[in-house]
Amino acid sequence: MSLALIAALPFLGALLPGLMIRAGKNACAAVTGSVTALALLLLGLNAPAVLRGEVVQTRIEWIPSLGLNANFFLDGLGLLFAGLILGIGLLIILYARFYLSKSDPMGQFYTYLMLFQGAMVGIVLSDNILLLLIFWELTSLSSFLLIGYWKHLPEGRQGARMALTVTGAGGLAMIAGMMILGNIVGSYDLSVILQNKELIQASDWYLPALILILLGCFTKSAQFPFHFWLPHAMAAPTPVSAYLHSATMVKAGLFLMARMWPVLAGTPEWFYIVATAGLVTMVMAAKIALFKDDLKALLAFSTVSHLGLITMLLGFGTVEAATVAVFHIINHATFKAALFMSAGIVDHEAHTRDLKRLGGLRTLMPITFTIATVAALSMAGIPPLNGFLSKELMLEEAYHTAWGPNPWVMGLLATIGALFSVAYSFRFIAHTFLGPVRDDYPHKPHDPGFGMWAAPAFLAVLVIVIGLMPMTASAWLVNAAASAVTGEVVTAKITHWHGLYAPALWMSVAAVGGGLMLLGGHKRLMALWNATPRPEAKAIFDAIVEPFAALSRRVTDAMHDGAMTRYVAIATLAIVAAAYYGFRTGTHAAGTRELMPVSIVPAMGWLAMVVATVAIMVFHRNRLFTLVLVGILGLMIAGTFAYFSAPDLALTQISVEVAAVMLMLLALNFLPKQTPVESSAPRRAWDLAVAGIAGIGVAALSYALMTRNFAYDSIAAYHIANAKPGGGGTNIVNVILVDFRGYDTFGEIIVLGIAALVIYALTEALLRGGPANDRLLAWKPDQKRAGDRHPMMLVVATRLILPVALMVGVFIFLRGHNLPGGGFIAGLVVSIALIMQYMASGFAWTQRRQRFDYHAIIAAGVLIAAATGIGSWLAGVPFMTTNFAYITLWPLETFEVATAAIFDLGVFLTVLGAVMLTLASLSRIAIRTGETVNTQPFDIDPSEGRTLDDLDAKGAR
Amino acid sequence: MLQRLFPHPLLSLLLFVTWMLLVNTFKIGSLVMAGILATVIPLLTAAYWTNRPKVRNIPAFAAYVLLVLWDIIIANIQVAKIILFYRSDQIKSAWIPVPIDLKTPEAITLLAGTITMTPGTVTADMSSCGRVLLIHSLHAPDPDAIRDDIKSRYEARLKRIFE
Amino acid sequence: MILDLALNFAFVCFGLGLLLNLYRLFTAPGVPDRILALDTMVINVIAIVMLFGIKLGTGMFFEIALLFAMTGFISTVAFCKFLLRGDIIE
Amino acid sequence: MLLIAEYLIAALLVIGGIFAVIGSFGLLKLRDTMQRLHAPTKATTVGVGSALIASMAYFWLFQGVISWHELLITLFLLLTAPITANFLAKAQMHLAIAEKDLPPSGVGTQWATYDEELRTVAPTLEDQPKS
Amino acid sequence: MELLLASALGLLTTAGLYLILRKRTFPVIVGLTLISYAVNVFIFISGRLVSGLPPIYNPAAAGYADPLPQALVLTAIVISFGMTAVIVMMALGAFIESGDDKVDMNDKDEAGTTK
Amino acid sequence: MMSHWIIAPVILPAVMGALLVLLMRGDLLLQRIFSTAATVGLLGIAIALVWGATQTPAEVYFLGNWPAPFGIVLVLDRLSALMVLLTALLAIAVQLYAIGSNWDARGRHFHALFQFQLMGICGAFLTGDAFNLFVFFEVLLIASYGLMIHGGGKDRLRAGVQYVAYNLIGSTLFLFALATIYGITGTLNIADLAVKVQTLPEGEMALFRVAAVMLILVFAVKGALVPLQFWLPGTYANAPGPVAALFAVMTKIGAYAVIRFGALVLPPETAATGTLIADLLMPAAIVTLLVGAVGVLGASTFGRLAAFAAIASMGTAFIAIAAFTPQATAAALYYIIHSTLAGAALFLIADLVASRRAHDRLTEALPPIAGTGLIAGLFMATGIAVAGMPPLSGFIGKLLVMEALRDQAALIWSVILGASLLIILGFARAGSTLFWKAHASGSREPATHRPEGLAFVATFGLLAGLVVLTVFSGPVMTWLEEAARLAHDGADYIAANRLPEGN
Ligand code: NA
Ligand code: NA
Repeated sequence: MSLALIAALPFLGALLPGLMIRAGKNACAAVTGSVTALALLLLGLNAPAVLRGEVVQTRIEWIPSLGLNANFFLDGLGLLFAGLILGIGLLIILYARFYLSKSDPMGQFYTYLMLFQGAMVGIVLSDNILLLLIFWELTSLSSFLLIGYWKHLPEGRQGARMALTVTGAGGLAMIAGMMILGNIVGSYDLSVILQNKELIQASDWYLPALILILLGCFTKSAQFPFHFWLPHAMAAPTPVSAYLHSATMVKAGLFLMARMWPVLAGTPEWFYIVATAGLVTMVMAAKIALFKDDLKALLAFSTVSHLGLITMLLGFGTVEAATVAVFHIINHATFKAALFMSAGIVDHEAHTRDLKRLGGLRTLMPITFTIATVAALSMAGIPPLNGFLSKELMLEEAYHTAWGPNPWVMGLLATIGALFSVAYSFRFIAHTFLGPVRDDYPHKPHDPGFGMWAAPAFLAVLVIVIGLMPMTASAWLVNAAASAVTGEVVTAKITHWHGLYAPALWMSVAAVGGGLMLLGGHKRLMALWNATPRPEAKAIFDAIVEPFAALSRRVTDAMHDGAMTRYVAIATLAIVAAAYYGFRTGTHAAGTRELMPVSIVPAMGWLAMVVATVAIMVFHRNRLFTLVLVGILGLMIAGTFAYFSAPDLALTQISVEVAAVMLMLLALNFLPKQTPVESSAPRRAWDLAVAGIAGIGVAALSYALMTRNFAYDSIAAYHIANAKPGGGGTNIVNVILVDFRGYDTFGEIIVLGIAALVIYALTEALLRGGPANDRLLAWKPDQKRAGDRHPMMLVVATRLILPVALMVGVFIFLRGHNLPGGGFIAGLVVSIALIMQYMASGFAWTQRRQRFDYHAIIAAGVLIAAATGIGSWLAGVPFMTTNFAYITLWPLETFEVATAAIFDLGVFLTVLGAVMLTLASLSRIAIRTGETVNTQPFDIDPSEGRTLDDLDAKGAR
Repeated sequence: MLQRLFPHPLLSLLLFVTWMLLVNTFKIGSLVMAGILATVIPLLTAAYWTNRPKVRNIPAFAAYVLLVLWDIIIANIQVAKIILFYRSDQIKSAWIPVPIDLKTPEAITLLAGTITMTPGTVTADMSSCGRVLLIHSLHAPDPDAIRDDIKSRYEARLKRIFE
Repeated sequence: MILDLALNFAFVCFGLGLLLNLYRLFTAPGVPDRILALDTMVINVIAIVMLFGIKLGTGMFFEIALLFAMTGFISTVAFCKFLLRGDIIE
Repeated sequence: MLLIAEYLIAALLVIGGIFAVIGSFGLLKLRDTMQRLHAPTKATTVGVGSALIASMAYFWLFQGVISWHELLITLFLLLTAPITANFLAKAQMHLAIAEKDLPPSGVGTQWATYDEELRTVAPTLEDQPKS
Repeated sequence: MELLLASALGLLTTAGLYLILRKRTFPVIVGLTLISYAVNVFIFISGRLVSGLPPIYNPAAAGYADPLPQALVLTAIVISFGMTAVIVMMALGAFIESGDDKVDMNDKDEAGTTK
Repeated sequence: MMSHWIIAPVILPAVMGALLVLLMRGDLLLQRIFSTAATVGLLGIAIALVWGATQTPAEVYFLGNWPAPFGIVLVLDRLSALMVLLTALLAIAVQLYAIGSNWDARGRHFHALFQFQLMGICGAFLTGDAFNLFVFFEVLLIASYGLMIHGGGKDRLRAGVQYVAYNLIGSTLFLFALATIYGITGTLNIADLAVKVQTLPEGEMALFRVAAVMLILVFAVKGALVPLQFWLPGTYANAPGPVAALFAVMTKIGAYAVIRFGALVLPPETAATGTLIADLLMPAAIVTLLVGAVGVLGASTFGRLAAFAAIASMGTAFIAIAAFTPQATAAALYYIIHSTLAGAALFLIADLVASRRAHDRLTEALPPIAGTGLIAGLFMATGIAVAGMPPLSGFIGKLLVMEALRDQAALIWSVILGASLLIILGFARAGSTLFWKAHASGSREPATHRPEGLAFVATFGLLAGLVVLTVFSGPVMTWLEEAARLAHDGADYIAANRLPEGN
């Protein structure tokens, strides 16, 4: 449990700064620091056991099926890293308290910092590689926030993005690598994986896994060729740089290489990839560091170089080298963090980090000078400081390691790297602190308060102490960690003097001498360096990412540009192609069903339909004519239904078709009456081809279907058999609609009701003030209008037809259960009858004579239908269970009473209300265009004395 | 009371008959239903038909209906003859304004409808004052005769029925 | 027998009428002609439907014919109103 | 008896068919739109009417069902044909016939279809109804 | 007869899709209507073609047309009617709002304005 | 003992929708109260149903008391119960947001349409009948049309027309598929279909495969599977924020239906269809993920970014679904839960941003907005979730999917991880423009904006959902694995329908 708590504490701590910041910066820092201190304490409590060689474990089941569990373990390596992370973290918290300016949001800073700290601790304590991955990616995210902390700096934003991209990408690669590893072993638990070296290295997937994992490690640790992001991350506040980019995050890659060392190392692949990358990184970054004028950039590249060094050591794959690597990790953390903090102090005090503008600070900032010098000398590998110790050991290992057939290149390059290291370390001291005091510092520098230099001073002391007494101060830790890395019991022997014949001695001497010479000739070399064209990392990154982003935008926008016509064409072709593929890959037998002979009337109807269909394609630009043709099609299809024994369908088809044409006519009033020619002839031909392919598909499919019998008995047999006895109706279609599949109908009327609501809401939106409303107010009819809006003959005829049609509606409704008809058709018939009334005297006139609440009709319809269904609950039977009875009531004949009829009433009302609400909406739009409302049913009424003659007589005209 | 229950007695009667025609069977239940609907539907639609006309002379109305039915048959034969046997240039179409004395909309509509259904004439329009119908005649060698025929054969009868 | 003959004759006649209407629909000089042709088509279809009822000896087609008549009338008026006024329910 | 009835029905069917063809044929043959208006409004009503009566007679005589409701369709067609013709004529006048080509009404007023100010006759309300 | 129906359905689908591929809302809506006609008939014929046997229960009936597809078509017709009404109104609304009745929109130009 | 509760998720919103129209259409406050109450009720019912589905394998509700396959049935199993619960959870957040942001006041009938939308969605999840699925697709679609154009406006209506037209084509395809299926098998009941397909005569197989392909493509339209995804960006980017958020579950209906039919009726073991569906689905899913990821990187507006993120999430879900193994289906379900909540949160945040700025273009920075810090935090958290970064459920979902598809690791893993990178990049760039660059754009004074407490509560609620999903991944996965096992096994589902012998 305690291990999980150690990992969790920083995350819990991340919540506190935001809350505590109101209590002041000191309180905020104190709380944050004490959380870290607590974690450190807990770690310390576990240390004795670990140092004894035990492995402390905490296992919490999380997602067993995935193998992702919150398992933690603590061994020497974990202890070393966790200690570094928490210890240096504590120092950074202290340092940052004084470093951040008043305007910087400190709560946010500490929150991010603690998130990061938690992620790092999580990485080093994870006993589950999936869990490790979670923490791994979290470091990328939290460092993204930390690097971009100063949002107003473009470098910050870009640096953050670059860091996130590179380390994020590496992290993704590592996910794959880790999952491969887990799949080879059959477990994602590290402690299991670490036991399976042979299995892993024998696997075909070893190399991919290795490469993918190393991608993650190299990107995070800024190893060649992924080193470029790190300097740009220096836009972060210095405490961040010190923490992330020296002590911790960049070491996550190293940690992981060390962690996986027992199972991944020792193969030629490992050696050539890891050692080479490390070596190249070490030399190249050291060289770059020498030419950086920005203090933090110099330190950043030096960090890269030292990481390369450690990587190289791990790459050697020997126990000895690994031990040295561990030792150097400790040393580097101490001197580099101290250096970063020192650089931060310089920046903070002198308001510049530019070496060209610095120099002579030795006397102005003696304390800082002392700390920085100790650390820098250690970095240069000057005895007796700790950096010297590990560097000597490193050179020794390099000397003894052959790169392929070549025995000396490794040693040579390592020496050259050390040489550069000496040069830039001395340059750091010389160009910052030595030389004459200048009078042009941006700000008068002096040593900061104790709070700010305490942390680096502490680290400098560590540098000295380890340097002087390595065995006492660090060997126990090195041993524990190195044993954990290598899986063997390591007993390190760290001494300052290896004898005169130790090659490392001379390599060291050469490095120091050469380094000083380089520094001496720095001015000329710098000129040469500046004259050499170099690829700029950010430029390269931008050159890759920006065009890619731009390309993405172009491709995406070009594909999804709102060209509906293309979308449909693609969809059509895709559907036909996929369906055809499905057909071709299956077995097909031609149908055996007897064909129906062709008779004359259907043939004529077919001809009419074909002609009308072709005509629609040809004449579609004439919109009114198109509607007339649609009317013909509707008629022919209704006829088809009638001919093939579907009277209900014929009734529905014809009434729906009329209602739809009416609706389109109403809309067409406002729309252009012609469709312009907009597609070229080839485009039209292409469209026709696309449509034709689909048409052929439909024809083929329907022919195939019609010419075969059902493969199984259709469930319709049951409907036929049970409609009368079970459903109480002889119109089987209607019984299906209101009973067997009444639930479908319930959904269907709701569709209709919603349609009306949508139309109403849309109308409201259009009529609300805005461009639509303005356009309506300014609307002019595009065709000349005839006089006599409401001719008398129609009005008078409607006075008869409307009542009769209503009666027909009732008739169709009532007989629906037994004969063709039903609520839906009845609703449409009544609607159509009312439309006739509207056509006769106008919608508004009719509505004024008798107002119906169409919303209420729709809602009532839905509720009645629902209530019929719910009513069956009372009887303990499922929703929509119908009941019917035959009632004899003297003197009437026996008649049937069915709950289905009530349901059908709901259908009827919904249909009616929906159609009416739609018409009402359209009418309101028309009225907004300036249409007036008549007060009389028709325009010319000779009986009322309101004729023109009378008006003439009264002189009104 | 009865007036309010049956605002349009004739309409109610018509609807009653219509229902019986619709159900196509003679049952007591149908009669009851017809009665209900013949009562309810006129009530529902009364708002759209306020100034109902009075048919004063029902036998005359019946006679008029029969006359028109007969004329329709004759008209059809005549039109058929024209369509089948006349050359295009032999057909002398004409527009004929027919001044009318009828005042009630129902009567005017009935007259206009009759004109359309009977020999070779179609009611096309009405003057803005409602006093003149515009008739199109398919074949009218003598337009005045047609106008007089309309006035005497139909309008006079309608005047007796409605006014 | 004679009835079948007459029935088939009538079918052919009304069907022929239908096709003539269709022809008129496309050759019509103006929209009113087209609407007229459509209206006539509906009437012919009504007749065909009724004849079909006779042929099958069923009254099942009555409502269809009635509804065709109603909808045919209303669409014709609607099309004309559209031509005359634009808004058919103003 | 049945034979006579059969002949009667057959005759009705034949007459109906002939009238239907004539009506539709008239639609093609006649010269202008106003003339064409005459053909179907009359001929087809008789055509359909015959068919409907034939149907009535058939069911009455052969199935023993007195089927009245065909009458309803016939009446409906008779009632609506004039309205249809009226609207078609008005549409044709509005679109294709100049007012000057028509005889004057003789009472000083325009034909309604051309009278654009007609709607001033029937008072109108300008306000918008609230729903 | 099957061939007649199949060819008519194919043609109806072709015409419908062709109109849907036009660039104005009106033909697109007509096209949608046509393909909905086509699919309604298609559902209907999935019960196979039967003439003169309406699905009205009758002890003397020789058989019945498959009633189930008919019920499905009824539902489909009603639904597509509602859908048609909505898209007609939306097309009208789009026309009134923007002054043209184009179907395609240039997402690049029009995107990004506050809702 | 048949539980009427199974149908409650359909009836409650339907009745409430009607009541809102009938009694409260003039009073927004009443609408808000009752509509929210109904949604809370729905959540309660959904929880009860999940509980019930956990206790018993599958339960069938025989509508109209007609036996299957002759009547329509509702089937409650873990899968359907889960989807209903997900819908209810999302609905509450969206509704609170709509109220808090006043979106519901910008047009008529928002709450009624919202309830009907819920009805349609729940109905689609619960039904055990193929044609009834179509009906409820239409219910949810037509309600979505109304919600999508809620408030009106030029772009929204134009996009709405496209949305409707495209979906009408989809609906037509659905009917073609259903009619073909019925024409071959003579049944519409899904369980019955599953049984009959097993013994389909060889000669019928080709036609049935055509039907199966068409059916799956219908679901692919809903699920925005390439090349049928084109409708989504315009629709989602132009829909009101809360509506787009609600739509997060609409794409999942497509996924759900593919799982339901793919696992039960068309599993790879079936002779008739074999691996046909998987063969078509997998490449399309991979391309979908890539199109979505590239779209996230290339999106020109925040709204479109969110839309392409939705497409990408569907790509991932469909990759898992296309494997048609219980393990992959469980992973897909987990990912579906995650991406529904995360996608919805993203749309809500997009709306929070859009409502505070002149535009939501990602190509130019605007001055800081009110509440930048909070909104940026929400954005970051949601971005992490959507991109599948730790520690939120997206990462776990991604791992689950990858783990389930380890047989095709080389391809699938590269695609999933590569897409993640693109999405991370896209989010980093977008966030930087929206929130960071704002600080460099001169004015340090954030624009003022009316506080929308409820809107933030809703957004936080969705994120909290992600956190809960993450923390309880273990038990959730155990539950989902059983759900997936049952869905693939199908025996319980079929048995619950009590089909007659030898029918
Ligand atoms: Na029942
Ligand atoms: Na229905």
